[in-house]
Amino acid sequence: MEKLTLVQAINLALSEEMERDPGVVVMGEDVGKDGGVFRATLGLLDRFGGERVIDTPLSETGIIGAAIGMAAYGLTPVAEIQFLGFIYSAMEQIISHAARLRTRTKGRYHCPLVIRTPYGGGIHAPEHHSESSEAYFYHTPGIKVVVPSTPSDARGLLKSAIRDPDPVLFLEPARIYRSIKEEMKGDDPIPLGEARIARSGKDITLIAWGAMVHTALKSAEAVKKEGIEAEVIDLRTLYPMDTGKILSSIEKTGRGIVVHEAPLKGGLGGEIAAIIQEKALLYLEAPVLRVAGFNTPIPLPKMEQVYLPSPEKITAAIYQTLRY
Amino acid sequence: MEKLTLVQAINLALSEEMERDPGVVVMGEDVGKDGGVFRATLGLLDRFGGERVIDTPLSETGIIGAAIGMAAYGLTPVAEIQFLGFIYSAMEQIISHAARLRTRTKGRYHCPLVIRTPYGGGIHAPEHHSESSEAYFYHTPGIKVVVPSTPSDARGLLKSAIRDPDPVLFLEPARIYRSIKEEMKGDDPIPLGEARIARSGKDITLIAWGAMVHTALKSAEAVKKEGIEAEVIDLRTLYPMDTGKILSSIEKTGRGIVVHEAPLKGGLGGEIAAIIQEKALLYLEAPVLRVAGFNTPIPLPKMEQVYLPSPEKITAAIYQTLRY
Amino acid sequence: MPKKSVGQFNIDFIQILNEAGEADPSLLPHFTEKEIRQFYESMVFARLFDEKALNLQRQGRLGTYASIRGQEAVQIGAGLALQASDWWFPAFRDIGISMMRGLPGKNLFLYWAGDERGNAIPPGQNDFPIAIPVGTHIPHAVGAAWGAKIKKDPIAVLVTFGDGATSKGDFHEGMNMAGVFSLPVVFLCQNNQWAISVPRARQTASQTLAQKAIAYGFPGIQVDGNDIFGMVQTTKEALEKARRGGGPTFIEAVTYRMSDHTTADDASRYRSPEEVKGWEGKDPILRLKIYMEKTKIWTPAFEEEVARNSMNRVLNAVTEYEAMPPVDPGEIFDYVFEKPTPDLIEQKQNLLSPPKE
Amino acid sequence: MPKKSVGQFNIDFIQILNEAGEADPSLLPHFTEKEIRQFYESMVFARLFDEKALNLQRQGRLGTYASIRGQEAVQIGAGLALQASDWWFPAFRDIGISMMRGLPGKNLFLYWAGDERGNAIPPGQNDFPIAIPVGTHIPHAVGAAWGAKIKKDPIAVLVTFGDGATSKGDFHEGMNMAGVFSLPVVFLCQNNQWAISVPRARQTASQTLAQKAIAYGFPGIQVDGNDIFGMVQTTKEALEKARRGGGPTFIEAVTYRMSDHTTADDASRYRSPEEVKGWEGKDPILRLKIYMEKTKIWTPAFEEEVARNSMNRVLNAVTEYEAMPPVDPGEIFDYVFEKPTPDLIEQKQNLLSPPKE
Ligand SMILES: Cc1ncc(C[n+]2csc(CCOP(=O)(O)OP(=O)(O)O)c2C)c(N)n1
Ligand SMILES: Cc1ncc(C[n+]2csc(CCOP(=O)(O)OP(=O)(O)O)c2C)c(N)n1
Ligand SMILES: [Mg+2]
Ligand SMILES: [Mg+2]
Repeated sequence: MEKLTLVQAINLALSEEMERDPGVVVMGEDVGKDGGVFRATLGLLDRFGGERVIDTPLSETGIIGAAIGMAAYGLTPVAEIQFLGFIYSAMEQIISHAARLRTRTKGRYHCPLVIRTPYGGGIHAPEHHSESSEAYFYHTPGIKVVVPSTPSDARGLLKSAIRDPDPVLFLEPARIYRSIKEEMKGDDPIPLGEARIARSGKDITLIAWGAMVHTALKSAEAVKKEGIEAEVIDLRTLYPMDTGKILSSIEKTGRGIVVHEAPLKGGLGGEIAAIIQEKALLYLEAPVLRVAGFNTPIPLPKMEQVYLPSPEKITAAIYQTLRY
Repeated sequence: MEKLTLVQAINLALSEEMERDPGVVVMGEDVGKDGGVFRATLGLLDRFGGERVIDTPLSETGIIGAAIGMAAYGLTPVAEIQFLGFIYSAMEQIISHAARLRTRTKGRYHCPLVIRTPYGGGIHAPEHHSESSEAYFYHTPGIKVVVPSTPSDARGLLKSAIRDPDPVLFLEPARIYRSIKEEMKGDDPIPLGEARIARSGKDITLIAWGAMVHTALKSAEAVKKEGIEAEVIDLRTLYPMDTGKILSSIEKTGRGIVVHEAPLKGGLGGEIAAIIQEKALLYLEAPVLRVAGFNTPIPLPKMEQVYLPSPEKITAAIYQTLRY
Repeated sequence: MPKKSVGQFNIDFIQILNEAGEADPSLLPHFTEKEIRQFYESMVFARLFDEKALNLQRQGRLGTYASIRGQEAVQIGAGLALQASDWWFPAFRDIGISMMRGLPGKNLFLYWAGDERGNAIPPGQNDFPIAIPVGTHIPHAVGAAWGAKIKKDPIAVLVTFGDGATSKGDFHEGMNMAGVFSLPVVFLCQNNQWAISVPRARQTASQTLAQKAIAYGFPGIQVDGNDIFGMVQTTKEALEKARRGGGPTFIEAVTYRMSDHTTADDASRYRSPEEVKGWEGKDPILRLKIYMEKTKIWTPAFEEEVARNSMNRVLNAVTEYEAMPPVDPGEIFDYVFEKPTPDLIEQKQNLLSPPKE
Repeated sequence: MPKKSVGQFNIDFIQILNEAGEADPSLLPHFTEKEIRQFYESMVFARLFDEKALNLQRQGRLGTYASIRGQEAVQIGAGLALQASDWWFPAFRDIGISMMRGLPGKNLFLYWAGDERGNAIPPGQNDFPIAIPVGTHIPHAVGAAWGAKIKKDPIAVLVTFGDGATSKGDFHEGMNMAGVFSLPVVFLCQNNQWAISVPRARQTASQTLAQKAIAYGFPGIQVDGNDIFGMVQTTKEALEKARRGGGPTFIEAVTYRMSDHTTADDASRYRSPEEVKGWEGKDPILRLKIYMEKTKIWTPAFEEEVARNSMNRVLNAVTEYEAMPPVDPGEIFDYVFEKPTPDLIEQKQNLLSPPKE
């Protein structure tokens, strides 16, 4: 099979799911004629028509709010938010409604809604286009959070997200939308909640997701020259989190580093470190470190590389951990 | 001086600050004639007039958005959101604007805005009235987060919040609005960023804020009978966090428990545990535990006490930690 | 054409039954006597139920409660206009419609007692649970209407909300989408003049709320919300239009919140007794009674029967409510997702059988 | 009064200078020749600057850029109508107004090159930085106007945004507050017919955008946005009214985005060349030139001078922009709060002098 980029894999998953289930509806700003500003929905309008591929007004609250109503009515909306940085006006709809509909109604209604949105830095984009605010959603009860890091995973995880009967935030690392090409590994959905060992190693565990998986892998390659074998875990699903894989890796390596683009403070690095120390304290040879964005907004392109985790920053943290 | 409840102390601080600085403006739903649904703004309209005590339309985005404009224009708005559960539609204004105005303009503008809002459970309130979503704001760069747990602190911290030139989210634990009466300890502002040792002890450190400080204190009293001396830290300011006080307590006790009402997953307990293991791993005799809400929305009143941390749950965690 | 008019708009007000109980013959649809008796009985029942809820609250047998007193005509009218296959998205002050839709009274009491089982709408009843965050359910209604349009279901969707809700962005975004996609949804604003302590004039500077529809390119109309005839008729027409593919309608029902905002509120702090008194004369039940008297539909026996039946239904609901077994705490975890996640399984287990010390 | 009209509304359209370069004498205010020359020169300068920015972007010397081509009359008109003491809240497609306000061209280049120093508005210039999240700056403008009203400053506030922005809740909540509190703010919507690929008709079902003001109880007016005379005049009147305490105005300027949405966009994917062609004939600069020719204000020498001056200014801005020293990475931490918090101090220190290994 032809090799696909991550964004092409998403496009493929969308069309496959729309083919499979006539209830799947794609909606958002510019998803129709334009095929999405990143072309993730390219060709869907021609193939599935304007009732199922809907260009909406500029209206994030309206998009998510209407998608909730559609979902409760029996459709499976896949709503695109053009960039994660524009999702915030829909927070009330997500937190207070999408994520709670099943709980609030004791299961009478549920909300099979997928929110797709590009996220993360490194794409030289204007302000508000490089956000990594996954922690807000991880903290929100009732919604799953998924982040692929490879084209195959993007396809398989998106399929699962669409088939999931509950709301899923599907974060697409824009930085690697086109930088990796890969042959699709089968066309099965990939279950949510299962991390992937992106690289095996025995000396230290690097935990990452999205574009940072590749940054961590680069650092792992770099320290390999010094004889250090880093294991890299790609979480794939942030919630529910595959703590089993994290803990068994840590039990093997005794050392861990969490890497994320979001600001350090209150980011998921804290959560993961807390889980590790709670469940595996006696295995720890050193503190779990966090390599993350600064406690500042992500700067504009001129400075974003200073802000973002880099292989070098991770490598420095690896040495710090090993020397502890 | 007469003893005041927490909500009275807030009322006092508001009137004192409005007296001191004619630029301080109070705004929100029902803050005027009604004096606020909890009466926090009682009497302010009569005293300071309708231009400075503004009943707004039902419009959270508008309230925060307009307050940002006012703040940039040179006033000091103190905006009330009626309950924390209704702040979510203003998240975009808070995250993308209030918290970033100084950064985005390299200091040309800043945003001396205080957002006051009751939060937390235990008040037998309808849906969405018992939220504890402080972690969203802790994770947001550019905004401070303050939570008083006593009347005196409420007054002193609110004064500092109002005088702070940057945005502050001021969370008022509704559950203890009226349950404690206290004489005011001086009328100076209490600096932001300084935790308070609510109770000294040598065996274990309990870290809490808001109403949970009192729950933790009850548990500390309970275990005292068994000869266990728990230290209770009242964080008072969540961001910036007084990690110094946390760490020196842990270095003394070797054991820590974080208590919060918010869901466990992604709550501040993770952040605090991560900081402790990072900076004081070798002092830890046991994992830092978290006693928190479940990973579910907070249930309606009939079940909220099951959900919320209780002295008993904390006590169980204390024993678990001590027996580790 | 240097200066020209590019838009002219008109907003109508409808009143069929006036305060004196007189119906305008040119507007009055044909209602059967039976129908009119049903209007009356339903309004009386709603009022009694409401009074009982306030009572239970005072006795500590119910939590905070939001009374509908004064708004019975809007709610019974809308309830009657809806068909079972239509969908309805309520605000929090809507027990009148809820009961017309068939929600067991027990559910209403449960909900206001802080028990989520009250929100578990019985299967087959196409209604959403109450929206507490004001106005946030408006886009949901729009989405459901969109779903119906996509699925080609010949139904309509009704969404009800207050005057305060019109200030929220959700109202705007939902209304706008309904206009763009010409969706089968009726927006019914119960303008009861107050949003807690904020009077209608302070909520928005627009002369009428109905005119807000002009911003979205579909019809808006103002109705006397204390006129059951006008309410039934206007809502019915709007719903029928929606079912026929005629697109959305915005209805402003002019009414009054006779009670405090909720049992946690004290309206005497912010509004005058004169104002309230003035509205007493516009009471929706009273004016229908006068009309029925005039047209000989009302009899003391009928009144008595209505009172007895209604009170029985209310008391049955109380009995059912108070007979409910307590909630199982384990349920907290059971409806977050279809399948509980590992952390929820663990938390449930710890709650139900805490690890032995 | 069973059925009566309770609101009549009218929306006007204003055009002073038509596409053929003819001015309506009954509406034309007295503009001096000098003023008219300034209109022309400012528009030409804006266009050249815009072209240069597109050029730099193509050469990799600038990041993503949003062209204003076609919208010069709106922007120059509004810029001219503003007084220095007024405040202005821009959207992201507003370099024309920015430059009228005195923002150094260098800042604009810096910003679009991904350098926040471009957002550091010089002291004394009462303008906010660009709002990228669409429409979210509208409430800020309302708040500033509120501040001015409270402080009794006799100024007005202008906020500019696109047709797409009218769909956002922020627009609604801001407009509503402005109406309720009768604030000195002018809402200027640049209806350039597109929001990326979404055409105006798909954005909202309302016939005009101007009529949206009806929902908020204050005047809305539609203007030919390619008519510099109409733009100057309408904006000026609205701002003056605001300064005088007359409350808010909503202006819909009907114009066209001649370019792609940004340099990251390809508009040929979703709109026809014929449509674009049609709007070329309505060009704001061209029609002013025709008018000036007819009224003998235009001369080839003037044209040449304008071109030369404008190009010099543009090139100077490029030079200044490219001479900027690189940003100091430490600045990332310097403007989060007035005083950096301990964690920021630590992070800055680690960045600037990482702990030795
Ligand atoms: C988003 C939001 N903000 C604030 C509140 C608190 N609150 C509850 S009801 C209410 C007033 C609602 O007024 P209106 O929409 O007119 O409905 P009514 O109460 O008159 O039926 C307010 C402010 C809320 N529930 N949701
Ligand atoms: C809240 C938000 N949603 C989406 C975007 C992405 N986006 C940038 S510009 C734009 C269209 C804006 O259209 P309009 O308001 O008409 O302004 P114009 O681009 O035509 O000047 C969109 C969707 C954004 N910046 N902000
Ligand atoms: Mg109301
Ligand atoms: Mg536009």
